[in-house]
Amino acid sequence: AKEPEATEAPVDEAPVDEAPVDEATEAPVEEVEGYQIAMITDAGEIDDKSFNQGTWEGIQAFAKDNGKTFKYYKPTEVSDAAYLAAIDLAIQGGAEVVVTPGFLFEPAIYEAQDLYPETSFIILDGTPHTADYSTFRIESNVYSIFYAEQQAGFLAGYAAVKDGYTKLGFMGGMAVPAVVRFGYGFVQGAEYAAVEMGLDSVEIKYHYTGDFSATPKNQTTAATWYADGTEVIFACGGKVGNSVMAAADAAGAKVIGVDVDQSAESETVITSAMKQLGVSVYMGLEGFYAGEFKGGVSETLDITVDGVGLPFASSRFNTFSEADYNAIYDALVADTDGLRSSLLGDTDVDAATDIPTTVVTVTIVE
Amino acid sequence: MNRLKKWVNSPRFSDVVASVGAIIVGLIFGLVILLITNAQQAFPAFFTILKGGFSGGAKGIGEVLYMATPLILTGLSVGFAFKTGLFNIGASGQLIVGGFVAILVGVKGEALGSYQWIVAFLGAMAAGAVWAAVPGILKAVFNVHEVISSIMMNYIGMYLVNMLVVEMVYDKLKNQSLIIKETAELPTWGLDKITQGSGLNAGFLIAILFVIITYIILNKTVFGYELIACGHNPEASKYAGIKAKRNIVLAMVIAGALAGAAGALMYLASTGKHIRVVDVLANEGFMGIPIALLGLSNPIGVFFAAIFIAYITIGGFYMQLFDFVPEIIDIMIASIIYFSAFALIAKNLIAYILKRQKKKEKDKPIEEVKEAKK
Amino acid sequence: MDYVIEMLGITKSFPGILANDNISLQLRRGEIHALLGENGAGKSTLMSILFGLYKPDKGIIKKNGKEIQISNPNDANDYGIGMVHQHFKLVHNFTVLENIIMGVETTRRGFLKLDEARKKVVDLSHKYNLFIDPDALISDITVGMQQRVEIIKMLYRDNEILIFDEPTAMLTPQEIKELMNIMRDLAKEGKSILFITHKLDEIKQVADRCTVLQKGKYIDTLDVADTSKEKFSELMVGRKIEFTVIKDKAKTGNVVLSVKNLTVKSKHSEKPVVKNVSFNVKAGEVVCLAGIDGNGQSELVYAITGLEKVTAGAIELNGKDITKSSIRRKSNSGMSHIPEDRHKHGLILEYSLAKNLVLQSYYKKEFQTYGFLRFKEITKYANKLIEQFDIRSGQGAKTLTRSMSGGNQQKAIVAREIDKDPELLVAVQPTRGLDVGAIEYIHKQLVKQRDKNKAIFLVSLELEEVMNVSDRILVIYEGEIVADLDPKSVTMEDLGLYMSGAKREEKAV
Amino acid sequence: MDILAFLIQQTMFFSIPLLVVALGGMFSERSGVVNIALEGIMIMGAFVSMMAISVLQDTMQGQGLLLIALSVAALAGMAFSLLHAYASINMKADQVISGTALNMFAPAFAIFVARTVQETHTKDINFTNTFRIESVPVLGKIPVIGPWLFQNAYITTYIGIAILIISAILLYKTKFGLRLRACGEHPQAADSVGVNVYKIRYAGVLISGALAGIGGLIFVIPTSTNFSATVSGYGFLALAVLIFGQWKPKRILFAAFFFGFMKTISAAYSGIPALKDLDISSGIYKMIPYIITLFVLAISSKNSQSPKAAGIPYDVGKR
Ligand SMILES: Nc1ncnc2c1ncn2[C@@H]1O[C@H](COP(=O)(O)OP(=O)(O)OP(=O)(O)O)[C@@H](O)[C@H]1O
Ligand SMILES: Nc1ncnc2c1ncn2[C@@H]1O[C@H](COP(=O)(O)OP(=O)(O)OP(=O)(O)O)[C@@H](O)[C@H]1O
Ligand SMILES: [Mg+2]
Ligand SMILES: [Mg+2]
Repeated sequence: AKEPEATEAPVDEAPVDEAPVDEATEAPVEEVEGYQIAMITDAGEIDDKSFNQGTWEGIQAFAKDNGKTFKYYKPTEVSDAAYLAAIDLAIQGGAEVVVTPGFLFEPAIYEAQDLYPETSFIILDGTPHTADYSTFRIESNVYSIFYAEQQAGFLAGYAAVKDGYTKLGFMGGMAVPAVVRFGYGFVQGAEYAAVEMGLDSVEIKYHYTGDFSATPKNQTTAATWYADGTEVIFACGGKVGNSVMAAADAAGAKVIGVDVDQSAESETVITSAMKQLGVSVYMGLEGFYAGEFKGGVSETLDITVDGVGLPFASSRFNTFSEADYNAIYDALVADTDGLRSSLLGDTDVDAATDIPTTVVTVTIVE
Repeated sequence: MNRLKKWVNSPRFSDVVASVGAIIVGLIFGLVILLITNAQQAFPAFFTILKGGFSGGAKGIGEVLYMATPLILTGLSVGFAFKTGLFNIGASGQLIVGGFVAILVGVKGEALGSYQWIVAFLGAMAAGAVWAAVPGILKAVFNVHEVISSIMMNYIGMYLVNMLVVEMVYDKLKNQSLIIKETAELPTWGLDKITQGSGLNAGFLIAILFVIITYIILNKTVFGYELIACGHNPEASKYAGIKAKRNIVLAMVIAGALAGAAGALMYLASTGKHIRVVDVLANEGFMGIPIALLGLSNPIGVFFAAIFIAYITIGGFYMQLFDFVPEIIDIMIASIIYFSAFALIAKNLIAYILKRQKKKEKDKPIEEVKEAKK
Repeated sequence: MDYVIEMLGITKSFPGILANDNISLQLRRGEIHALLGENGAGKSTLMSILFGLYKPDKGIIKKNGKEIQISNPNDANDYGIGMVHQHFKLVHNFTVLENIIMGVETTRRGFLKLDEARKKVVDLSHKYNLFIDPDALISDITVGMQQRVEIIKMLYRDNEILIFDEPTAMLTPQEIKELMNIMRDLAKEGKSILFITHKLDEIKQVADRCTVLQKGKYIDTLDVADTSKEKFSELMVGRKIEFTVIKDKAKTGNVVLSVKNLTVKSKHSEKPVVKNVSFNVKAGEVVCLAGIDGNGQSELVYAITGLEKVTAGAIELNGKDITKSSIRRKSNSGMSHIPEDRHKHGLILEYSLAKNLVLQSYYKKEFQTYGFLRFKEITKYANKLIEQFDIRSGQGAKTLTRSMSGGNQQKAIVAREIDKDPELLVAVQPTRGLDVGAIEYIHKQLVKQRDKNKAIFLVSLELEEVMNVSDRILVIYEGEIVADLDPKSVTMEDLGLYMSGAKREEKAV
Repeated sequence: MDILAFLIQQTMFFSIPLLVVALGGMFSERSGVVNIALEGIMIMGAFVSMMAISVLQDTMQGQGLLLIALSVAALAGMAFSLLHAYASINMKADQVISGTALNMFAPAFAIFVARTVQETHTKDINFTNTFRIESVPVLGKIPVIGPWLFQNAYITTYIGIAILIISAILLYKTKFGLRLRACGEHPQAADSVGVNVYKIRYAGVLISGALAGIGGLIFVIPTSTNFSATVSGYGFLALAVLIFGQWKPKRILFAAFFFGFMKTISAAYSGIPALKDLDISSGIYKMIPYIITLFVLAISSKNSQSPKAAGIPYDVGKR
């Protein structure tokens, strides 16, 4: 890839606030043409409590710290062509680097990398390939980032069981790879803790809601589980979490959040299985502007680079201590007994019930 | 000259003027919002919207027409039903089942060779027709209000399609339908080249064809005469020997086929659009309602309304180069629709003005057109 | 002179037509003042202005000599003006009582106080001999009863000026008689009445004075006692009218319509409303079905024409069984039908007059090729009928039917059905709401059809029409045919007895 | 907790908003104005009242705040429905167009304003749910009925029932109700006896605005922890309930509960022993409420009658 200009105008204006909308106007406009950092939203919007939001927060933070102008663009529809058009518009708008959250962008980036060799792309949770998956190719102007969600899920499952919960639930939005990895990790973490504690049984209800939104239906599903004895539900699907939290609140039960730290949203959230979307976008942009863009690389950020984890400080555990957390964290990092490397990912088994367990029983709710 | 004069005095003229008036008022309302949120950039942004697809040159125009294609068809679907006294709020469900069948054939029907897209397209129309036939039959035979049964069919269609996609044509990694085979893609007939790589394809021409066909059916044929008669007065139609029940079903079937065709044209375009397995109703179907209304349910009107909505939507897309929330364009479209609801009053106003002029000419006493109470 | 109401120089125009052109009308206290004019002459418009439904373009209204403004029916009510509209303004799924009290409800702490109202209504109904059931739904009662409800509604408001817009068009002779009595009583009490009717007999019977309108213009106001029927009709139409239909003796041919043991069930209940009815109509005769409204006439006609299902029995047309044939099939085998309810069945009000004139024939070769309508032919044909039947409207063939006056809407239907030259014409109340000129014309047409050796089955509530036009009279009572009479040998009184069920022929066919 | 009590409690969350909004629609349609804008009005009501909650919740909580929010929702709904009333009554506009426009306008507006005025610049409005009543004093202790109706409840449930009763009385026992129904059936008749059709129709639409606004708020509170410019199509479902309920309060109640119960079952089957073990995929369960509704409609609609004049602009000159 072409080296981005290393010199950029120093920022000395008043600190830019975090407005997603107005921010760019308040950035020092006279120095740059258009918006240097662009984000294209996928099917969701920038406040989807998930991908788009995490990405957007990373961009904002970086731009604020480095005096960059930035903007997000909304495609006219969800299609490869529309994504490409949005990328084109972003580049017209002065984008030096375009960040695209999510696997839906894979075919679009595959084409964009050749169409716009002067522009750099950061794609999260995806890597460029043709729509029919026949060709995977990543050019030097594309940096692709994956996350080891199974590790985050593992930590969440482990912490929950260690904290004394034995009836767990997993409510994923849809069975896309990232969500599946979270879920599988969750099961394995619970199993690991259960074995460690010598428990007789741990139950996990396992379900995909089919959407990423807060609906009465999702609330009722969660409430039903809670009424049935489930103590904590890992709500793994953007705003599905809000429905689960509402149900938990009514039932006096608990929730585990996902992607970002959701502790502020409800007292019922005991912890969140985080992937550091914002941090990785920040680092990617930092690399880009420092002339160290990881073009041509597709990497998976895992626990060893702080790519995933639980927000311990804001967690609400009963007995699970920071020491416990650090211990399991370190074990994962160190890959003690192959703990990290043997974790099953989305392609390793067909269903959560196929994960070999001795204590945990997974019940798939269709 | 004479013809022009005649046209100016015809009701159709005031229809057009009324719709255009609504559009202007809606746009002005949008401008006001732009001015409130960011006065500095309001005017350049507004002009970008006005420039619509032209901001993107030939490609932009292509994008407008591409985007308008399914809108034309869903607009026709709703408008056609309106003309026959039915409110087809079920275009969303019909569109998605149509889209699904198109994709199914598009993915699995390789054996069909170069006929694949045609079969996919016809299959989609059939599926949409079947989906709409249910509310049609329920209305004709059981007197079930078509609005409620169409709403039910929307949800059933959505859930069913989501299930079937997962079972039959599922891209697990992206939680959406698989890509269709190249032979299933709509031919572009060079339209994409002319428009410098836009998504435009034969679908647009097919949409135009349907505009013409529905126009002829409604206005020139015996069948249209019967359909509209049933729409206005089912009892009198029965008296005239028209099979009202059969017509209700047929009208719905045609409306459904049009919506199904919209689904096919959406998912058979080579733009990489997929059915996403999410429990959300397809919004493209609902867009048919405002378009039908803006176009006064007249096929030609629907055509222009769809182009217009696509035009300013694309304009809104380009407007993102300025500092505005993209939702502004939704607000503007909504206000245009709202003001188009005032079309009737505008029409009367126009008629009144025209009368006044004639009155001056002939100096004959003719008074106000409508009695307004108090 | 003491005038309660004066309308002076009233002018009102609608698109394409001057409905009222400088009309003046003065109503004396305690008089019955008739308003006479052809269809579309502007009577309803004038009354609607008095009642506050339309605003006049020019002109003033005075009450007791003082100028008043009436801009809505509420104002009219306040000035003591009440109106019985030609098309009843009754809410169908309300009870009689609810309809009567609406607008002047009495309440207690916000809740309706129905008991008091009911008492007042019952008292009124006794006082004026207007029988009604306060708790019946409007949709369940006969037209006659609805008429009574409208009248009580007006009386309930203690109005002193009463407008009746063609109140007798839908009533049976007995009911008309009652109504005339009621009007006289009301006038005696000092109420002033404006009375629109096309029936000169009625004017002669009750009215004191009569104002004649012609094509929106005021012609004259006359004392009824001094003016003959002929004079009135001449003033109104501008020519002489023949009141009796001149016709030869019928030369009957083959049986065209044969109804055998027909039974029809009602939509509302399981009880049959037409019971085991049998009769024939032959070519070259006018057979009239007489009866009081609500005795099964509608259902009988619906069954014959196919609008309703036959429960039992058979119907033959020219010897062919058509019991189960579709409406279209019946129409094509030579049946025409002038329906009872012109707005419900007869017309598509949103269609142009031309399109309505081909409602029964648009699919025929003349008007379509390969499924495409031939608009030129349709317009040409429409213009022919408009001319022939004198259908008046603002914009000719392309007039929106909704905007036409009721009488002219009726003419359009009659024109369409007669011009089909049917073997059998089923005509229900074909002259309802028409002026004498139009009635004369239509009666002539019916006779002409008969003389062309066609069969005519006429259903009418108007005894005069029944006696005048028919060659044979069938009387229907409670779903059964109770008499088969010869109009020449039966008196009006006798006919009335048969219709009310007081008399019955031993072996009615 | 016993499963039946649980199901009933959950059913309330679905049914009460449907009930309230459908009753709103009833007032509008029985006055003669078709109100397809219920969805949009719900969003508007929920949006404004949620804004109010998010502003006020630092200073007050609990039922007091909820009551204030409900009033705000009602006012917002009324204000928004004025647009519909003006278009369809004064301007004699096509009521479906105007309704559709409002449905498009409301979410766009809510997102736009939320992003513009909220400090967080997100479209989501978060709230803390301090409104739930664990157990109503005394009543909650009644055996059987207690857990069904008076535990884990919201006052909105009782308000919803109260609205139903008041609506039924208003519609059938008062002068206003009589006139309202007349305007929806035969406005010319109403006009001819001096009823101001315009005023009555305004009242009908405004009541529907108030109730739909309230319905929007009631819908969001028990089922989420934030509001993000959507009511998930419940406005349209309410329309379906209204038609299903034949524009009559009692039948609307039945329809709302029928629909709510079906939705509950389809979401809660995994906790119902009898249903859990049937190997039926969730897609089928999701479809079931809609399919059953179709069947019920097919059986019950033979004599369906909508208000005759609904959807037709009132024009004095027209018969
Ligand atoms: N609101 C209106 N718009 C247009 N034209 C109208 C309107 N009202 C009345 N007219 C026209 O005015 C004329 C007079 O109508 P009006 O109803 O007063 O006649 P009428 O004397 O009552 O006739 P009929 O005996 O048929 O009842 C008719 O030609 C009618 O078409
Ligand atoms: N919207 C309208 N446009 C045009 N003409 C109308 C309209 N509404 C009513 N008219 C005409 O206005 C006149 C007055 O209407 P009204 O309700 O008093 O009926 P009418 O004339 O007494 O009854 P009938 O139709 O039986 O003659 C009628 O001639 C009718 O055709
Ligand atoms: Mg009249
Ligand atoms: Mg008349």
